Amino acid sequence: MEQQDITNIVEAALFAAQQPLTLPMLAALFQDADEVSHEAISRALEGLTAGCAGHGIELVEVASGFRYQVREAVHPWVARLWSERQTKYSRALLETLALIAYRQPITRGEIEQVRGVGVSTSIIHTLEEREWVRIVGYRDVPGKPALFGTTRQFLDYFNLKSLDQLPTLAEIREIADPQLTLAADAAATPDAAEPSAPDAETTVTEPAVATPRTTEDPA
Amino acid sequence: MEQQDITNIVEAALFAAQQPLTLPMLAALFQDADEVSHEAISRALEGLTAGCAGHGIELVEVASGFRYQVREAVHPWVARLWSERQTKYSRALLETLALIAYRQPITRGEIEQVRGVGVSTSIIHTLEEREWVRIVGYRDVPGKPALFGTTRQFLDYFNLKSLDQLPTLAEIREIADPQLTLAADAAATPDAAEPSAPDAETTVTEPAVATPRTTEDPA
Amino acid sequence: MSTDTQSIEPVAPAPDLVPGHVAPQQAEIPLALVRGQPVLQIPQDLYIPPDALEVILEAFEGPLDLLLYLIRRQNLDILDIPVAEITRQYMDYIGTMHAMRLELAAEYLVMAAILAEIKSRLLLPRPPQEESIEEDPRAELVRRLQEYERFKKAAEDIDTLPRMERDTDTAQAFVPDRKIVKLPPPVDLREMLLALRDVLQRADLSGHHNVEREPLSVRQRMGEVLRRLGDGAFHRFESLFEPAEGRLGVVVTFLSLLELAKDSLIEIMQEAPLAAIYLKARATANAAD
Repeated sequence: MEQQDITNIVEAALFAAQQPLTLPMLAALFQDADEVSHEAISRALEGLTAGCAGHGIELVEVASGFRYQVREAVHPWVARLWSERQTKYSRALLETLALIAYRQPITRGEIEQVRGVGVSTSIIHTLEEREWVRIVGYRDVPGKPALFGTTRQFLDYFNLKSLDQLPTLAEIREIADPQLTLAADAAATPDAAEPSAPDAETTVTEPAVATPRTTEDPA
Repeated sequence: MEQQDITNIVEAALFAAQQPLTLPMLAALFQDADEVSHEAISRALEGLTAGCAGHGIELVEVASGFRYQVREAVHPWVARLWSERQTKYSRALLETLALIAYRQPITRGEIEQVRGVGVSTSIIHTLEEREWVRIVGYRDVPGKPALFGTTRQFLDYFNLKSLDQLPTLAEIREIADPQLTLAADAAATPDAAEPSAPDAETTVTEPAVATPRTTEDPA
Repeated sequence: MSTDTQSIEPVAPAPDLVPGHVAPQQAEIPLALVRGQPVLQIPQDLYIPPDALEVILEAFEGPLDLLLYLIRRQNLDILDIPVAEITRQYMDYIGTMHAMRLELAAEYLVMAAILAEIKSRLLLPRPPQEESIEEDPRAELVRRLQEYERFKKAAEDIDTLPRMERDTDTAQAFVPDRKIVKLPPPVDLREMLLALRDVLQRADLSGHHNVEREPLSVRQRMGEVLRRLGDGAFHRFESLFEPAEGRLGVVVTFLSLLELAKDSLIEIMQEAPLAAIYLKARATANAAD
């Protein structure tokens, strides 16, 4: 049998097997008539290992044999195949986020003062982990509390060019639940302003913008 | 993001996934900040497809998306990884499957009508267990019999992108002229056959079609 | 090819079907697998165990399949079946099955009745005036045979499609870390604003927080400036401005500096009139530790 054929069979077997394959296991795929030596299989493995250079996968030898595996470098993207969504954020978190956006730079104590209740550390952690808020400085008072502000990622997520595109506090106070008017919003999301819906300029069309990559969960 | 990185991520994801991946699923692996267009992913798929030339595996598109699979040419060797595996299906099962595929939605009674024999419950069970067919509705006649249709898994299993890719059905020929054919039937008398002979010559093409394929064990 | 003369010649006569003779077989196809061995032909002079014959019977998918076999074996045109002859062969087969005391599916007997009926109608003299109207008595059977045959063929075609497990398998690579990534939930801006409105209403009720109208870009810039001053060092006033932002950007930065000073978050220093102005955060991370 030609070396190229041996290499292709070894390659396909390694990809098809559910576990790592040892040299004897690979040799067992061939019959006497194929006249395949262990050296030829070793050569195949060497060739395949080299062939992975510059690819998203690699051929490695582990304790129980050879296997193809996903390279570490691309793992963060591949891992999204098994991602799952967490449950919705609490009202407390949304209030905290909104206050940071509108009153930044603001300390946790100041947020608590407006909300009238404490802000749990986990809420701040979640917002920091999501990279929507960060510490921008410290207030020069006893305890030197951290001052929080919003980030560029926060603006990007809500498709805003700047915070000015958020409605003013005065406007927010007047909004009624069903029809939240948001003049600046239309400017922020030109795509959302469908020609068929002229009132899109004045109504919130955010959901379509804010959740684009949440709709296709590969898991 | 560089095209090479995109290609490597797509490659690794296709190898890591348990089922075929669609273009939107692949696009969902990337974040906005990666700035990856659908075109870039398509280019990655094209590049990967071309890259399989001369290898033991290939990148194919089936109904549920793209997947890497073992090339037919090397599969006989690879199949030795699994000593006992059911890969043959009875004629009864295949005929039932064919009727569901070509005539869906179809009831069990309608299948039996065409086949001229009963369809055993175990065949329907096997087809449902393999997730090749499923109940798609019920016919509004006494007894409300279930209507069966094929699934995406059926197409995936048989390497098809859509039902259009199924082999075309043979045509039904009509008995042209009752008198001529009746005369031919009375074939006990050779004279009577004369007028119909040319007709028969041109239409008898069936045996050539019906026999050569049946090389496999019908059981 | 098939001609009528062939069809009446006893090329495949009934003795075929008598036990001890050659049993029905589909061209060169093995009739069945008995203990893994293909059965191509039944030994003529040997006793056939009943279960072997049963296997042969099972090689047919019902009466339509058996009829097709009888027709094809003699290269007959399906549109032109010699009903009398085919019926005789079919009956012989059924008879053999009976003789073997094998359980025969009811469908086979129904077909026998249909064949007998067609045969009798063909034998009846037809009134001349009705000749053109009356349908060929075989038409319905021929249609069913063709319909069955096309799906028999379709099943064979499907069987030849390259399929998983038999002809190919999916190619997969190991993923070292397969733990599930938790994606944060999506947030709707409107929801966040409604939350803020509620907070404001609560704050208004408690009465000690008055929220004025102000450009939010200034608030945003305040954070940005604070971060730049986060090292605790003095920064030149001019270095905080980005000329590329234009006049509006300069104004926003200036207003943010005033706000920061008013809020005692920064110190502004000038050693002498017209000298360089320096700014410094009043508190930094290091100082906080």
